[in-house]
Amino acid sequence: MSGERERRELLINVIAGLLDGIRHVAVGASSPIPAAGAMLLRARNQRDGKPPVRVSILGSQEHNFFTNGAVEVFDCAAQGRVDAFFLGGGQIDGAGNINLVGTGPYPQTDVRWPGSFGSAYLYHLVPRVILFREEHSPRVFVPRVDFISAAATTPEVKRRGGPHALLTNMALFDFDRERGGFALRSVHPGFASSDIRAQTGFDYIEPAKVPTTPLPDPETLSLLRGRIMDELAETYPAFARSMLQAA
Amino acid sequence: MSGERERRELLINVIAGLLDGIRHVAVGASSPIPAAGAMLLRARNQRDGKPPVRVSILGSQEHNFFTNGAVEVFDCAAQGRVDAFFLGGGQIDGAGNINLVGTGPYPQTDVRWPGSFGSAYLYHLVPRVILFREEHSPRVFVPRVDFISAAATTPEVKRRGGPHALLTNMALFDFDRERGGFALRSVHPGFASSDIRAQTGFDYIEPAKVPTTPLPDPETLSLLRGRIMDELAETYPAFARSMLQAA
Amino acid sequence: MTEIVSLEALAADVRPSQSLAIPVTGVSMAATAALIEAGIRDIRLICVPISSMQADLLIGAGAVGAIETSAVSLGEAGGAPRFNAAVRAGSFALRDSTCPAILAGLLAAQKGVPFMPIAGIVGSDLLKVRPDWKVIDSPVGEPGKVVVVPAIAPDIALFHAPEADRAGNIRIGRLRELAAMAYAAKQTFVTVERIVDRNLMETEESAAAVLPSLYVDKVAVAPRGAWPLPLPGEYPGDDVEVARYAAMARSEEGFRAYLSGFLSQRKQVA
Amino acid sequence: MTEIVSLEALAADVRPSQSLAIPVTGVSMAATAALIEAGIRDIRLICVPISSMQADLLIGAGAVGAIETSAVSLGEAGGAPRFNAAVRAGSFALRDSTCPAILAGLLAAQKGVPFMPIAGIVGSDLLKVRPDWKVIDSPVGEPGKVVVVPAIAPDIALFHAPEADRAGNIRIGRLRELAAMAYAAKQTFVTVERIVDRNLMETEESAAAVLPSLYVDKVAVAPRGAWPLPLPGEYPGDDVEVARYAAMARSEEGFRAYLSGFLSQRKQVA
Repeated sequence: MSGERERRELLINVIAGLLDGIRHVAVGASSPIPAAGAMLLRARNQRDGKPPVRVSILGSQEHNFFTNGAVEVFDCAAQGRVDAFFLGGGQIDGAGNINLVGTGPYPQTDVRWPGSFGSAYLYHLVPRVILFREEHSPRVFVPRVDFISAAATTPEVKRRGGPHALLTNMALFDFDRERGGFALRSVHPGFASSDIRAQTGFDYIEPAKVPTTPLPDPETLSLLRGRIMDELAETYPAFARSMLQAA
Repeated sequence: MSGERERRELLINVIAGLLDGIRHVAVGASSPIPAAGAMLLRARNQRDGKPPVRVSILGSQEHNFFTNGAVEVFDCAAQGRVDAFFLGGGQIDGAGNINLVGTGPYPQTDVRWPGSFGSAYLYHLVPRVILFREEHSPRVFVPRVDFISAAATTPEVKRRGGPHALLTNMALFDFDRERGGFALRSVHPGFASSDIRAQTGFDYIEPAKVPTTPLPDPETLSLLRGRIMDELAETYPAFARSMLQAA
Repeated sequence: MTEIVSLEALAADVRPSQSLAIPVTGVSMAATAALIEAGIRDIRLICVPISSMQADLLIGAGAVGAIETSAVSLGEAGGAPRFNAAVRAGSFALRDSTCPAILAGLLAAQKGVPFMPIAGIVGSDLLKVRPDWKVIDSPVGEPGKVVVVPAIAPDIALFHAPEADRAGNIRIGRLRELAAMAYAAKQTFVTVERIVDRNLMETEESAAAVLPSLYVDKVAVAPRGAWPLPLPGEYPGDDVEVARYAAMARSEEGFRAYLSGFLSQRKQVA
Repeated sequence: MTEIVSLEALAADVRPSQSLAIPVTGVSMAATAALIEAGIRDIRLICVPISSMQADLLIGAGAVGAIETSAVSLGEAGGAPRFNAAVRAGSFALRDSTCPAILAGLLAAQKGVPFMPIAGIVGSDLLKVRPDWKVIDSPVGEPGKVVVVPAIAPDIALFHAPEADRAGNIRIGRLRELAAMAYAAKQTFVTVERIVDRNLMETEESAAAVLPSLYVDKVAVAPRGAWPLPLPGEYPGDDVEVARYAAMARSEEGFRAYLSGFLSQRKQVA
């Protein structure tokens, strides 16, 4: 990929595609790329006369549609009013389970991460959870997470939510909830499917010919570099500045 | 008793006495006499430098200390923050159970009353529930209610709430939670203990010599006819007018 | 997204056999009239947690197939005559409740759980007439019995509020039970005194009084839409009118006469 | 009734081994400094539902005996260095949770019930490390497993808000988790930017933004009391300061140096 700006623009464009068709997406407070993807979908839908998209940014005053405190996003998800959400993970395994707690034996983990946040709950309730983790390495993508903060599939209970896709700096995977595993959908420009295999610690399905992740088209780029950058600057000023510096 | 005003003043004075020592009393929307009793206690405590009393009048804007909607008074009682409350009943039985639903076989009751409101819950949770029913007749005070809206004693569960006293136009009873029954405390001026026995359909304990319910002292009367009447006029204008007309 | 529609269009989207949650304060009497005008039948009323003249009118007009409530009463004007008559006649399925149990059922729906535990209630005959309520052993802490009630997810929540903004945000003030109804309901229809141009979510203080448009499907303007019931911060209840209703509704004929006058009066306001 | 006291007096009434509920927005950094100054030890932190610099400072200062949280993180400034180090060292009892479970536990205490059911969670290892959480068969509706969590009733809820009035009513805006903490807690201590003469409960709209004094035990004035964290409607967070903390707190010595500077800075403001 040609540079940092282009790398980010590709991710934002992929995210907007993954969100296509949703009405309401919630985004974590420190997630500028997912937020930008959501804003891009909103702008596109508005341009094309498609149904409006609501983007809730947790912790933001400007993009906060909630008035019932910290519990509301969780209640809202339980009511089926949140269509998409993003989760990451210090570790993500081939079954789609994520670990936000740490590595090694619990509780005195060798490495400690912040904690599970709302993942154990939202993974069950939000239909389209997009796993977004930029670092693509065997350290992150492990055969089996050391601690399951949130489980991807639980046949013992009815659930509407779970992983929809996994997006990294190198590739895009789909998640098959029936099978409980990932399938490589496309590889970002500059990488080969063998790079993905080498950098992924879990097994996954791969098509005979792996497509390349499409780049944003010129119209999308002009939205991204104009309107979306302005919208981002309100909520993620540091990120917006760094996008411009990377340009 | 000499007249309607005096009758009401006696009841208000008794209620203030029953509430003595509490910090927070909640009063239903259409309960001017209980509200006046609570206001009297508040005024007395203020006069005597005793701890302040909070009077919440449900449905009133002026005396509404709640900001979390209809559920708050119930939550507040569950938290132990409501010390006293008033309940009535189309029927009240000797075990302290109350019926706010109707008489005869359920659901097509012969007489239908509004319904149980919050009684089934608050009776368990408010330490000092004062049963207040002006009509004193065998029709109201029955051996066994036709429908238990709220049960007075339930040894099978731990509870902090329950009946504290029963006040009518004719007498004042204490309730003994261990025994699960009433004891006559005093008879209002103008009635004999035999009148009470004749008008009460349930059995109760009676002291050898039944005291007369004390009349309000002159200081109390002056508070009642001054400050309390002004306070009542804000929330219960019709009642305050009728008190003045009865004077 | 919230649609701003006429009162008639709002009422037309309430269908027979749907469950309709209605509050005790912030009552849309305007929509009640429009529903009766439209000839609605067989609605399943959920009173949050009680109702007064609204339920009594709908019952008298023959619109109610089932009712879940903790009480129906005209308050200082006395019992609810059409409710009481209908109970005696067995005209509808009756689910007696207690106020916090209805609020707990809505809360369960708000949280996407099948039930909600609730304090108290043990010993009440409500447990006998509500086989859908259960008494369980607490699965945590000290051993003890706890009542659990099932989730209540109304098809439609219907209420009246002072203001909506253009985006469909509703100023409900501190009547947070109106928000609780909307969270739990599949759809929410709101009548308002007026629509304002400012953004009700603009400041932290103003936003605190708002039900967000996220939960609001349809808004219709209905000036004095709660009359003769009160609307906090806007107007007091018209107690004389409620007492007039109480007196007339004692008989079926009196009720019919009142209803016909009420419907024409509501039309004049609209 | 609410007492208006000094910041030191407020902090002095938090005792060792008490449980202290703290929010993620509306954080009383002023009271945090006062607690550390007073040499508090062995507090049991309940983060509602996560914490950032507040928990990390208290942990680094050796004040924390136990912590229940869904996360401790400095957000964009990275992981919480003193929390992470203390977890590895096993310095306190750790109860990992997930945000809605902490909120559900508080709600159970608010409602006086021993437990609260909660959606999701099944399959998470949190169920293994939280033996106080149970998976039960739903007692109502369709058969199915439901997680239940026990009530959380903190000894003290502590937060910072824009304003209190003379009666002790607190304007919290739409940060309703602050009210949820107060409902559940035995006592509530609040620091505020200022005390105002008007009655915050005066109108339906203003009252909607208020936690009533009924729930508030102590109020102390602490201008810029959330700094360097944000206070919605008042000031943004000081991200440079949080990043400075994040860098310094990587080592024990760096943390000590930061803490000493922080305590003197907070004293200058007060």
